[in-house]
Amino acid sequence: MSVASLSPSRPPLPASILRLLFPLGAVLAAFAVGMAVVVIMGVPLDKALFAFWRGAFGNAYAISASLNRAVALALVGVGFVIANRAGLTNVGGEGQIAVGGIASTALCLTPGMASLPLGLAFIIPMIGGALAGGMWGALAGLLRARAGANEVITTLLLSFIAIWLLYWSVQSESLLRQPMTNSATLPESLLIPDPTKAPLLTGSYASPVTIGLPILAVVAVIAALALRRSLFGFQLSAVGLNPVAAARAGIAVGSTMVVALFIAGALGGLAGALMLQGEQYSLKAGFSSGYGFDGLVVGLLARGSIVGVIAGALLFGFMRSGGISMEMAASVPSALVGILQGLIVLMIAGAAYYVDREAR
Amino acid sequence: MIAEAGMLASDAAPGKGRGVTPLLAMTGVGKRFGAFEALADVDIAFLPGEVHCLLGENGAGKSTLCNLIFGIHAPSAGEMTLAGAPYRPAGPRDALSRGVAMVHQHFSLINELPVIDNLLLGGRLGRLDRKGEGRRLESLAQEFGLTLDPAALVGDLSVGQRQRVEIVKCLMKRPRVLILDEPTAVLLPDEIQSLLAVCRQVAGAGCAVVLVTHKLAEIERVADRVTVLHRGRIAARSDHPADEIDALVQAMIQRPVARDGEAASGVLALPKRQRPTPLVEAEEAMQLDGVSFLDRLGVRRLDDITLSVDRGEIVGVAGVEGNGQSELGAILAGLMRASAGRWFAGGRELTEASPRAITAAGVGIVPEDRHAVAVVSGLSLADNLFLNRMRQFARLGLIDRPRQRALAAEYIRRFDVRAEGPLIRFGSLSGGNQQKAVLARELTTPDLRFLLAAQPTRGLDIGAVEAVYRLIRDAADGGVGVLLVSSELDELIAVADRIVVFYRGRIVGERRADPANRRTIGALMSGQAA
Amino acid sequence: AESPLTVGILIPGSKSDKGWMESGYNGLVAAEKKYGDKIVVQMIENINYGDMGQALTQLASNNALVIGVGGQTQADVLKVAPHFPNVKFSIVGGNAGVQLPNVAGYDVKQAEIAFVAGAAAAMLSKTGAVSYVGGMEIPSIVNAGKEFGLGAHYINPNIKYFESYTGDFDDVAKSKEATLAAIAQGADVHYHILNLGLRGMEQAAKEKGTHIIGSYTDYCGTDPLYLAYSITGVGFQVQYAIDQAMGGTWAPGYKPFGLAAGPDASEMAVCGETPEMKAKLDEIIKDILSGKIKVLEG
Amino acid sequence: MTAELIAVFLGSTIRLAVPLLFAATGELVSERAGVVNMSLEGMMLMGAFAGAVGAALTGSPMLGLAAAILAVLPIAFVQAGLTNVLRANQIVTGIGINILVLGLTTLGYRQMFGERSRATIPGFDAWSTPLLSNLPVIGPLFQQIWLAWLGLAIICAVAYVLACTGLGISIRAAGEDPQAVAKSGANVTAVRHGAIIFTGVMAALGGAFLSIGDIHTFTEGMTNGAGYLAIVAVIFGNWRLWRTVFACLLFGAATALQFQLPALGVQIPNALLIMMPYLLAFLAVAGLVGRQTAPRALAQPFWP
Ligand SMILES: Nc1ncnc2c1ncn2[C@@H]1O[C@H](COP(=O)(O)OP(=O)(O)OP(=O)(O)O)[C@@H](O)[C@H]1O
Ligand SMILES: Nc1ncnc2c1ncn2[C@@H]1O[C@H](COP(=O)(O)OP(=O)(O)OP(=O)(O)O)[C@@H](O)[C@H]1O
Ligand SMILES: [Mg+2]
Ligand SMILES: [Mg+2]
Repeated sequence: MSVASLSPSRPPLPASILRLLFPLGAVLAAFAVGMAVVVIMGVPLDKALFAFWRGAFGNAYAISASLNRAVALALVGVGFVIANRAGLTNVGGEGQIAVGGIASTALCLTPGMASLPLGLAFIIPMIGGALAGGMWGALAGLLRARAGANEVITTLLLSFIAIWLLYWSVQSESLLRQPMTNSATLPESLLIPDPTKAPLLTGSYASPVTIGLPILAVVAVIAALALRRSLFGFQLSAVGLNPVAAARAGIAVGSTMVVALFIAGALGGLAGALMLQGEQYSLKAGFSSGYGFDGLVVGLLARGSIVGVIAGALLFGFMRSGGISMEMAASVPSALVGILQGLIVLMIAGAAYYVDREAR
Repeated sequence: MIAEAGMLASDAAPGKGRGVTPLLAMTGVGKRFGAFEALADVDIAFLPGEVHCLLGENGAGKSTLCNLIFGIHAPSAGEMTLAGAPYRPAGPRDALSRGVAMVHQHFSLINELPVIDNLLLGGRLGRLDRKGEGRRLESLAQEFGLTLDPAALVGDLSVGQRQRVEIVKCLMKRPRVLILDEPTAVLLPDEIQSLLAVCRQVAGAGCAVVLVTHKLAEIERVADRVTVLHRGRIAARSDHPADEIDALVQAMIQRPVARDGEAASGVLALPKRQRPTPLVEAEEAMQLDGVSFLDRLGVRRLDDITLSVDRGEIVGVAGVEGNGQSELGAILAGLMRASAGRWFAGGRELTEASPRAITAAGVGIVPEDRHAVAVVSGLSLADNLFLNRMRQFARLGLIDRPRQRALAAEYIRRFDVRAEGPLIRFGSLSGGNQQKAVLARELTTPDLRFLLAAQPTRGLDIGAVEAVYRLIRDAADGGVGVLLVSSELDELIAVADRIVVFYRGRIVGERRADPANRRTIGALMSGQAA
Repeated sequence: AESPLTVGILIPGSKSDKGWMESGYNGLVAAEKKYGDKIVVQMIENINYGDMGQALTQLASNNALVIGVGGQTQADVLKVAPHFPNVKFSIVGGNAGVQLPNVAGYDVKQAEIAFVAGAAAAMLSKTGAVSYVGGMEIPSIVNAGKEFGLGAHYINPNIKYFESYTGDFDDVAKSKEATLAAIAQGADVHYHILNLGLRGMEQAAKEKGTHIIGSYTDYCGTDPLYLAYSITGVGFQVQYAIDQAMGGTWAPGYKPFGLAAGPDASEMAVCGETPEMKAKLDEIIKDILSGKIKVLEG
Repeated sequence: MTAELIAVFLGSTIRLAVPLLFAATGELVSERAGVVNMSLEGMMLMGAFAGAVGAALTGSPMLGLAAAILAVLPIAFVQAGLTNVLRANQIVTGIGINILVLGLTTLGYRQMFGERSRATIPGFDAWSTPLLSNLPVIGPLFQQIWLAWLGLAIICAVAYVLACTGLGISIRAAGEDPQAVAKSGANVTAVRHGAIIFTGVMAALGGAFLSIGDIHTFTEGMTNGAGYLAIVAVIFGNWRLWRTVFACLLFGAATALQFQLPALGVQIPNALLIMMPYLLAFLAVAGLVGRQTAPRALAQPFWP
């Protein structure tokens, strides 16, 4: 028996294989259904599949874009899994991304930021974004610990609030809106200066993987290790499984919850900062692009496993690229891509049953 | 040995003994949970008019057997018949409709609903006649001598009252087979008496009553027949249980046990404890100084409790449940603050202390509700053994798992916790072993000076009860002061040195733990001034 | 034969939104009809910011001309364009910030025509009260609203004018309620910059017997609910980009459209207008063009 | 002028609240039984779509209403199967269904009506309640399409069922302790299936109210978050029926206010106004209106 299986008891080996097989089968089944609809819609199947393939894996750019998207989703997903270990369901990814983006933009545009040496110009805004997201998450944690407010609800509400704060902050010149040279200036922030942009790994626009990828790798390894082997991970599990007993055992339940949601929020905020500093470069209402909700789905589908989060994020990241390409090159309606994604989510969620049943 | 034979002297093939057709019969029944065989080869018959007791260690499979009858689980092997017809209930609903009702080991009541709604749950879907049902309830209550307030919220009831609701809920269905899974574990002596009377009355009306219990006195009083389970198999049967108690006990725990025939509730009597001479003269382990507690509604749950426990002393707290014991436990555990007064342990004031500080002061707590407060069932046994002390294995924030496992294995040996290994999910341990594991943890608290043990033997089989009390006594002999809260007066008399009685949040009397004081203590418990 | 012109078009919202996006899509359809197989089109709609860079890059790698329908594509076009120096980019709704050698920004100038629409509304109103509902409260939309009010005022200094913003171009229920609120205060002619939300305004007007001035496309004669239309040349600019690329005259840089670009780009059409009305409106347009009437940007 | 404004404000409030009322009442029943339908949004959208399609094809809004209900049922079945049989996570399934339905209805609408349709769809007309609708100020309250009155009737019926019937007890108990309910002989799965289907029907009515009741057309993504807002209303209402009804009206009023304030000359950033329902709900949940007590077994799958 592995040491790792000490903490919350895990199903035996066959289940871990099932855990892989069922979601895989579910994805394939959803694809099959999707392709059937494609055919019914009158699009040649080979053309659609080819376009999907080209869009997802066709060239270095496509792969890089998919990876960047996957990084954002995975960060939100890892955060979700960590908070979930403490029994908390963070559905506020969208708002945490928004808040992270606002803070990161504000810092990027702070006079003097761009001239900081040693990469601090992009590191500080990233950290700022993470802290802001973390604060937004911790707020829900605080309410949970202090007032017993259900975090599913508070994080969701905080998301809506953050989305409208973002809207407001790019509408209002006293906040982040770019100076209005004329009244038609778009409601966006200024472009952030070059030094504050997240560096590209290859340095080339042909494969624009940002520094987000290695950051995610580090975050994921630390998270996996922490959840399985650390004292903190143990405390999260105890709080998640029985808060009263955890309190009796001397674990500070309230602070653990706050910290857990802080981490989840911080990873969301970091995702927001990366989306902004790595790709979009200027803040706009709606810049979070629904990645918070997609990341939530990734986190939920991963069922507590960091590896699952990575797998899910890659799936969603590449699927979106393939979908864009299918729509463009094979005229598959965008709505159909949505249908496909919905089906995949439902099928993976449903397939979990067969894993659970074995584990029981 | 008798257990080998699998039958006691008077035993015969099921049902034959009296030449009656069994109401419910199981043949060759088995139940597996995954790879684990919880029941195997069970042949058993329940006759109309009998009270049939099931005995067995914790984890022997008693509840599993009841659950099969009630349709919660489906057997993986074997057949069941009900009044001669094949019986394979698809679920509780099915079982109820065929006249099988069950009182569960863990309550199946909805705390948020009033009594009357709980009673009507699962009945007709349409408009409710709460008034009419209330009257029906009243007549039923009179018939069985059980009284209930239909409008009270279940969540506000005492454990004993809830148990009564459970029973009335079953009786309202007029069952042919009534299963009671450890209904008396949480009841007071007179409540037990009236429950047993109800059992007799129901059986008298031609029903089969299946009663699971760990209390031998109840078997002596009420059982017509007894079946003993051991590790999922039938280990013994008896048609004259009152005469064969010792043999039954032996079949159950597979070793001889000394018993004190005098103790009315039939707990095994440990030899009366001789308190060792204190190591240090009259050193206090714990002291309560005028502690009071008012709940959220302003009701005074604890009223000016002043009490001290010396090192090496075992002080028993007797009292009907709900007279402040739980509140005292929660305060000592650091989960609630006293509204007034102060308390000390190990020479430190702990009135405002956090749970961690309390543990650090050398205070061990075995709480009354172990599932809610003491353990995290979803974690492993090893994790639970060190729940409040994981820090000791941490290096750079990471837990040294091999070291933890090794120490866990040692505790498991030392405290005789029966488990497949330290990595097993805590929740899958039997009740007795769970309790031993909690004791193992609390008794190994560094610098332990004071131990609160609240209802430490509730629901445990006699073997486990003995083991738990031996552990507590050993601790006291080693100089730990123990406050032992129990609703089993006989146990207190056997184990404690002196007994204080709680009534309505106050200490209403103190007596030496002597069988001679049984009566007076009983009177104090029921609020009669001594 | 010459190989066809490849056109990639990115519509950030829904191409069936009854407003801005659909107007752009209509322009594309018209161009396709006009050029037949001389152009090959790749189109993508409903793209959010997170995916926009990728969508534009993909369009740019396969097409000679890439059109972004809406100012919201501008930031990403400016990011992508330098990597595809041989591809022409046109932003419909682009603004003066466009300076790259292969990017053109076409400014729609909704505020100018809104002033004219306001004037028309004042002439058409029987109650002396007109109203405007905008989607997002962003400057071009707000400015259009302001100009609409000013235009109405220009004709009738005593006119009552109500404006509100739903925060969402597509929320039908809110636009309906916003319109009803204005109707309750007397307004009988409504102008708007809405997309799907327009359907809510239509319902409100239908229920209460009031009328609408449409703001993107000319539906005169097909729908009695509408008294007039301001033509905002989103579709025209899509066509313009394709025409220019086909004709080899495509040029980068900022290009304001609006009234100055002629009636296809921006025009006011009153259904069954009287000669006096026409004269007055033409005069206003002339005054705007000559700078005699100053209108806000946007 | 002010009286008129108040009248419009009241009418507006009701119209904006009715879709929420339908959906939130359904959701309340389901949550009391222990199931969260994040799919409420998708169910409403499907109701709006199918109602419009049905009414357009048959020319009869009544049949449209029937079509709405029929079309939402399969979604409710999927939700029920996934949550009660496969015990899938209720948040995930809800989000999945919402994505799916948005795609389905958008695709379906374009296929059926053409990409650039401006079709108006036959819908219900408002009823003027005799006498009452002529009352000053509050008159407009009584000029509603009959669906609004149906909503009121259903809410009263739900109140009655929850409080006074055996079914009501089973529903409430299933949300607190399903294990105990099963042991008492009630069928938890059936209760939960039923609650989800009821939610589906209510969401269909709410959605249809939008499309064939209020606006007389369908537009892509027409519900625009109303489903989520209805869930927020249930929470704001602390899982009590009348408080939830109040929350829906409050949210309706907060939105309606948005269009009155400009007329009153009050200048508040629009973003803040739109944020209002969420902010209110947030403050409520944060403890300003007392402690929230969700059903104990909410969102937990039931394994017998
Ligand atoms: N659902 C289940 N899944 C897996 N194992 C189970 C399940 N239910 C019971 N068991 C196991 O079956 C065995 C018998 O359990 P059961 O509850 O019948 O014991 P019991 O005799 O009632 O004990 P106690 O006196 O503690 O109530 C135990 O080892 C228990 O862990
Ligand atoms: N109906 C609409 N739907 C969606 N987006 C819109 C709509 N109307 C305007 N926008 C967005 O707002 C941006 C600016 O609005 P608009 O085009 O009306 O201003 P303009 O007259 O082009 O301003 P300017 O003078 O900048 O460049 C547009 O580029 C577009 O992205
Ligand atoms: Mg048992
Ligand atoms: Mg413009």
